[in-house]
Amino acid sequence: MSKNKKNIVTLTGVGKSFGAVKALQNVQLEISTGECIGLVGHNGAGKSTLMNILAGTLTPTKGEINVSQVAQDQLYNVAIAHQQGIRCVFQELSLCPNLTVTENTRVMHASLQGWGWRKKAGALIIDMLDEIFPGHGISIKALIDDLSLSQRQMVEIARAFSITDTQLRIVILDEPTSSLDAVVADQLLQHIRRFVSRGGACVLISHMLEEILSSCDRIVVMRDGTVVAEKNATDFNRDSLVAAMGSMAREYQHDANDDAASKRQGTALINCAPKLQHDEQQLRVYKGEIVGLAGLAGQGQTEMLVQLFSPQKSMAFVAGDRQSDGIFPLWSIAENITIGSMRNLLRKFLLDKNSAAALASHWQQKIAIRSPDLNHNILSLSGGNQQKALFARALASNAQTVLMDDPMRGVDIGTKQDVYDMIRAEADNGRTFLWYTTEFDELKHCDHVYVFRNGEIVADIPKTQMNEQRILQASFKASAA
Amino acid sequence: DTSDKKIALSNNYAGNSWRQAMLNSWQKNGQQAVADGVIGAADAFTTAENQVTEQAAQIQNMILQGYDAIVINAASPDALNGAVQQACDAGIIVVSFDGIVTAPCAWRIAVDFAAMGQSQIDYLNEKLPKGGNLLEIRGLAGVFVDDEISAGIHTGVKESGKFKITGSVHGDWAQDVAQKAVAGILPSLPEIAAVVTQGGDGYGAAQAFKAAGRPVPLIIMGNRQDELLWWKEQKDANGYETMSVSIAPGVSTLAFWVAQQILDGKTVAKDLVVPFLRVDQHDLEEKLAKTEKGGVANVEYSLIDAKKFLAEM
Amino acid sequence: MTLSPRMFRSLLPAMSLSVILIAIFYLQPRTMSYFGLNLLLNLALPIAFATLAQMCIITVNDLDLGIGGFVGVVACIGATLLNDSPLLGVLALLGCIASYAALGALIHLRQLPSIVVTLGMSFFWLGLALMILPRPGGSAPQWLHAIMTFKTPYIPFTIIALSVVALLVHWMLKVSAYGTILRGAGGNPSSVERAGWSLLKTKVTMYALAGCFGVLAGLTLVGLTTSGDANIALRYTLLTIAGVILGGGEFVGGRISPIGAVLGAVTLTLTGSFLAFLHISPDWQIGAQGGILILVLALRAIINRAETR
Amino acid sequence: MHSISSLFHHTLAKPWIWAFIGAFAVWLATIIFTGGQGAGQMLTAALSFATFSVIVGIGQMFVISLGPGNIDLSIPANITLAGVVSMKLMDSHNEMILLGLGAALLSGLAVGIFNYTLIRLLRIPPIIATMSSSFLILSTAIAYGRGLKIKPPAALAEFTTTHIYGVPLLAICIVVLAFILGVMLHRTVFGQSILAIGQNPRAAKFAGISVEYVRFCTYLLCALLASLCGYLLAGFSGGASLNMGTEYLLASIAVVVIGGTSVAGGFSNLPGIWGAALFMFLLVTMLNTFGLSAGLRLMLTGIIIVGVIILSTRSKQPS
Ligand SMILES: Nc1ncnc2c1ncn2[C@@H]1O[C@H](COP(=O)(O)OP(=O)(O)OP(=O)(O)O)[C@@H](O)[C@H]1O
Ligand SMILES: Nc1ncnc2c1ncn2[C@@H]1O[C@H](COP(=O)(O)OP(=O)(O)OP(=O)(O)O)[C@@H](O)[C@H]1O
Ligand SMILES: [Mg+2]
Ligand SMILES: [Mg+2]
Repeated sequence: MSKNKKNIVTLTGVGKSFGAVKALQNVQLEISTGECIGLVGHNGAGKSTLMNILAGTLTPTKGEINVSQVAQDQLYNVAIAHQQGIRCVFQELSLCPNLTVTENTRVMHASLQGWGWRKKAGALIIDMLDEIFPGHGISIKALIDDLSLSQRQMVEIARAFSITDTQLRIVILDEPTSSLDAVVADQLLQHIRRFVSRGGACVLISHMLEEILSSCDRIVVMRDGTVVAEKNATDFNRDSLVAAMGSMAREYQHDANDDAASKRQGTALINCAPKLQHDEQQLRVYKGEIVGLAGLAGQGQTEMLVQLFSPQKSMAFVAGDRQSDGIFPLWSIAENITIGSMRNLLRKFLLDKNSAAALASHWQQKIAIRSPDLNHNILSLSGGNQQKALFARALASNAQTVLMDDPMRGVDIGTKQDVYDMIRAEADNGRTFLWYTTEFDELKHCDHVYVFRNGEIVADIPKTQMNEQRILQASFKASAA
Repeated sequence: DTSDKKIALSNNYAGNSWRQAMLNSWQKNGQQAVADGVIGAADAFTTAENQVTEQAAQIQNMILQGYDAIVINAASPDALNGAVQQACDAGIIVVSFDGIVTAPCAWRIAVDFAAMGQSQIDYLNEKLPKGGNLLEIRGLAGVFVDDEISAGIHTGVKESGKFKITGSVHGDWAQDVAQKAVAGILPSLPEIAAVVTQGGDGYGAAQAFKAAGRPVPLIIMGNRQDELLWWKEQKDANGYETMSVSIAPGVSTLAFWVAQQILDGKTVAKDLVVPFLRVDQHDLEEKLAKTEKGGVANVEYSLIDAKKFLAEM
Repeated sequence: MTLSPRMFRSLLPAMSLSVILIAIFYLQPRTMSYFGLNLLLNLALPIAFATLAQMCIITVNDLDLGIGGFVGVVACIGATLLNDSPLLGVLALLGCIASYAALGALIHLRQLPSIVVTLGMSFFWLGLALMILPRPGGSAPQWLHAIMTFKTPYIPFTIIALSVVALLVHWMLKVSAYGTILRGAGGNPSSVERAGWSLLKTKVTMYALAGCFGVLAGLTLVGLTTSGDANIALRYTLLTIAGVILGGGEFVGGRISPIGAVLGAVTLTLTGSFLAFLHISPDWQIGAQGGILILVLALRAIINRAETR
Repeated sequence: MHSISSLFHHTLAKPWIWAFIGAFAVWLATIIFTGGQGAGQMLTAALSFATFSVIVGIGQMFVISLGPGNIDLSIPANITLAGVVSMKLMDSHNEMILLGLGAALLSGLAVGIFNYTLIRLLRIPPIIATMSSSFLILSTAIAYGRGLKIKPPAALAEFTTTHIYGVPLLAICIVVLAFILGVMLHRTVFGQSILAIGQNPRAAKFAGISVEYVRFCTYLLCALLASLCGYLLAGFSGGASLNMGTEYLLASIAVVVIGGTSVAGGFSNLPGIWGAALFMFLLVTMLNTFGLSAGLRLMLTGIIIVGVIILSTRSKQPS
């Protein structure tokens, strides 16, 4: 590292457990002025947890945080982090939807008060928005409720970069580009470079490896709660980065007698267009197929699934946002699994407890849900295992079609492989799957892929013609053109 | 001549049989008076839940509507004085009855509730020379009628010296609440010689005694048809004796005529006392026959009755 | 500039108030005067204060089922202690506010459901009021009555007071810097906490504020009625909830409007008068109150639906 | 030894146990005060009156279980209307008993449909929708019944007041009804759907539950139970009066939450309602027996209720 860089933060031996789950183990991280660090790793690797610790919103179970060479004690919290100039844009949006853009700026800055605070806050945020995202079209008087997802993200980013009386030294960006389009994402990356060149420091978390490779000085790779590689960005290329991230890149084995094309015959099970579709393009799904919905995040895929979903037509739904769309938090694991199959468990008018228990334990074995007792509360499971329970709920029902809304969020690699295999097996038995995913690797498991952009289907790709290039091109039509 | 004068009734609660009977009497009498050309209008207004503020607003609206007289059954004796004063200031005659107001400018057709309570003890003194334990069923806590009647009962008990109030519950003037409260406290009470009530709770009390398998004591009734009927049945079967006392709902008609007389230019004393309506062993059958099924024993006043009443004061 | 549905909705409380006011003016032209407006509106002041108290609680996603009883307690203190020994009276009122703040702390720290706690407290308040004033009576301090019957030139005192209070609370919650945090704590508590604010403090502040408004409601009420009564304000509990919603507030998410709440409270007060001027049969006078509420809220629903389209 | 203490802790962890403990403690305090007199009779009385709170409490519990914001404030008016309608129709004739029951339930049905229409079609928050409708219902009862108190048929009065060895017949019937409804809650698709919606309505929708249909049925059920209560209560207390439902506004909510049902929805506790109803009755009885003034009685009621809530929420937390 060059001499003019000054160390701001050092994390040593940081560990964090949530009950039995060890989210972080013995992590070292140094952040200095004038550098942008890329943090990558599989889902659930512990990136967000680590950044939450740095931002002061989580207390580590082990390890030490040094800010400006001063060791912080257990009382290290958000307020201290703010004083030290450490800010964070969290993975889930954290703006108050009932407040305006200006008011949300105030929430971040305790010093914005007294007469005329509104004017100061408004000027602060609009200047920053104009600087980072020229042409953003956001009114500072608008309620967050009234903004689109990507506008909210822009506000939150601009808010994190805004400066009042306290210094700003480190900005942590946890998947900031997941809901931004390519142009805006590029504006952000340019701003990060400007910020860094002025002596600030950034930590950028992203699953879009190109961004990381192009914008970061140094890349830290995490796997299963530990740092597994740390090198200058120039020392990585895409392949070596993927390799460093580990088992992520296990190649999907094609069956020799793959009959994807042969399934596309007869009448389609589903024949439907997205609400915003301008042309004749239709989403067609045939029995026994696995159909992928691809594209960038939030381009209307979830809306498509919700539009299609109707339990009367023998459909089940696997939610990706399990906290808000999937889990029944007061119930046991068994109850969470069997709620989807209630009608099959009726003896006369009553639910049969024994068959329910049998059904639940059948699926526990089949899908390997790691729990000593299915009567334990669902929240006692790790996130990945909760997701498995949701899969079990859908598969245990006799629904012929399963809609999956980016269902692999927070699922670890091992599980993913299991689930991929199971989906394939079920499809071979005649079930139909609609699968929205943002990861290219998962699309390889699909028989047919529809790429979404701005709520429309922009490409219709059969398995044989599928490659990452094509999907990326379709996803980014605007920038590619 | 009052044929172009308008009178309004301000009522604050309509949720029990007494109030319904009171409104009914008013309605009947008022319509007749309007038809006869004695008065220009006799409108009734009622609010829901016995709330001072709503009744105050109601009175203020009546001022705005230009009534010449307002007849009030008030939710609170003092708390409406503000609104009543405003009405008086606007030159409106205010006559209160049953629930009276203390504003000096208003007329009061009062029932001596304390005397009503005391009369129960006087009766018991006669009937139960040996004295004994009493159970008291009160009305709604914090309402002045409840306080007055109870005070009368307690004074009576103190003066007599023969009785002891061993239990006192609030029945909220609602039959089922009274029944519930009595049933709860009854097991813990010694033998009860009599039950003193505030009206309308007698039947519920009798039920509770019956349900507990205890001998039914002397229960003072409250003039309701079901109470009188029960009393009659007991009387025929085993010579049960008691008395029944309450204020007649028809006192609203008296208030109406008093207001009319004042509008007509008669001088009327500010404080009038109306006797409560009492049913005794000897006139039970007669009063019961005159009472509507499910209603309350009633006395309504005609103009002539009212004039006679005023002359006697 | 076109009228967006959101703006339309924020104007709705004012519009429903105007509609009902115009209807009243039409039915009874005499109300269209200094004297008339004064009579029509002066009882709206205590209800408006109580509604603001309820609104403070709703801001932090709670609900207060005990506010009516609390206002009753204050009215009883106002008619007794405050008159007889002013110092003791003021101390008692401060105690009332402090106990509300403590309630907020208890609810936050033990994560208790506010509905249940305030329901239990409603019994407590009524009992306390009965202890202070077992039968209606007492009398309000002279100065309080004088304030409440003060005759301001041109515009009735009530209207001035209502406007000042609405604007003041609007400033406190919607304009001031800390008010923003308080509303934010209702909108997204974890985001406010992540920005370094104490949620305990916001909750206690809001409950204490509710206590203050409850005290003001009780005092203005007793100033108008001149004497106390334990049962005086029991109906306020439901009225205030309706007032907040009528004023454009929502049960969750920190979406509240102080001006709207005051307008809502006034609208509710006026519906009673409106019905009185309509000469409905006494049997249906009670039902008509429900009918009017439904009408006004249904209008909201239609506009909301237009907004989601 | 260890298993006994773990059983003990397990039982203590049940949120409804506090209502029964409270009821027992209050009962004990009362009979200690009276020197043991009337212990049994007090329980008999408690059972007869708790029955009515339980009927409406169960309905309210189903509604509250649907999740935050769901509550039925029209129960008192509904009770009154059903009582008035059925008593007037039966006009004290024994042979009309079933017809009267039908009429009561029909009025409940109408109320339920009306409430849900306001909630669903007009998007009025349930708390205000049911409050507004209660005014209309009460007016209907006034206009229809004119406040006259008509005696119930003798057979109905007999049925509602009969005891078998000190246990009210009606209480036995309602225990059976409560048991059936409990089975319905835990063992039928409908019951499980209510609990699922109460925990997470979005997830319930994605799990294939028809959320609005279940909500409709729940409000209907609550209204039907309230009207049943009105019918029985009028029979029990010698006729319907216009204020007969008033005290069930707070009572129905109180027995539900003291009984251990979560106001946040998704967790219902039926046995707890019995405990809470007995507790509420015995609490009033205890304070009456102590001869305290009305003010002190109400204050203690409030303090004890809040105390029970604090105790029961703490016992839930460690799990
Ligand atoms: N509050 C929590 N309680 C229990 N477990 C948690 C909690 N937060 C995170 N975890 C677990 O800790 C692990 C690390 O999670 P973290 O959110 O840091 O992953 P991540 O690397 O940010 O993943 P992603 O790329 O999906 O954002 C996961 O296994 C997750 O399930
Ligand atoms: N809920 C109430 N609020 C205020 N005053 C009441 C109430 N109920 C009765 N009163 C008053 O009590 C007095 C006597 O009424 P009484 O008790 O005889 O009838 P009631 O018992 O209330 O009627 P019922 O029991 O038939 O419904 C009257 O002055 C009446 O105005
Ligand atoms: Mg993350
Ligand atoms: Mg009565």
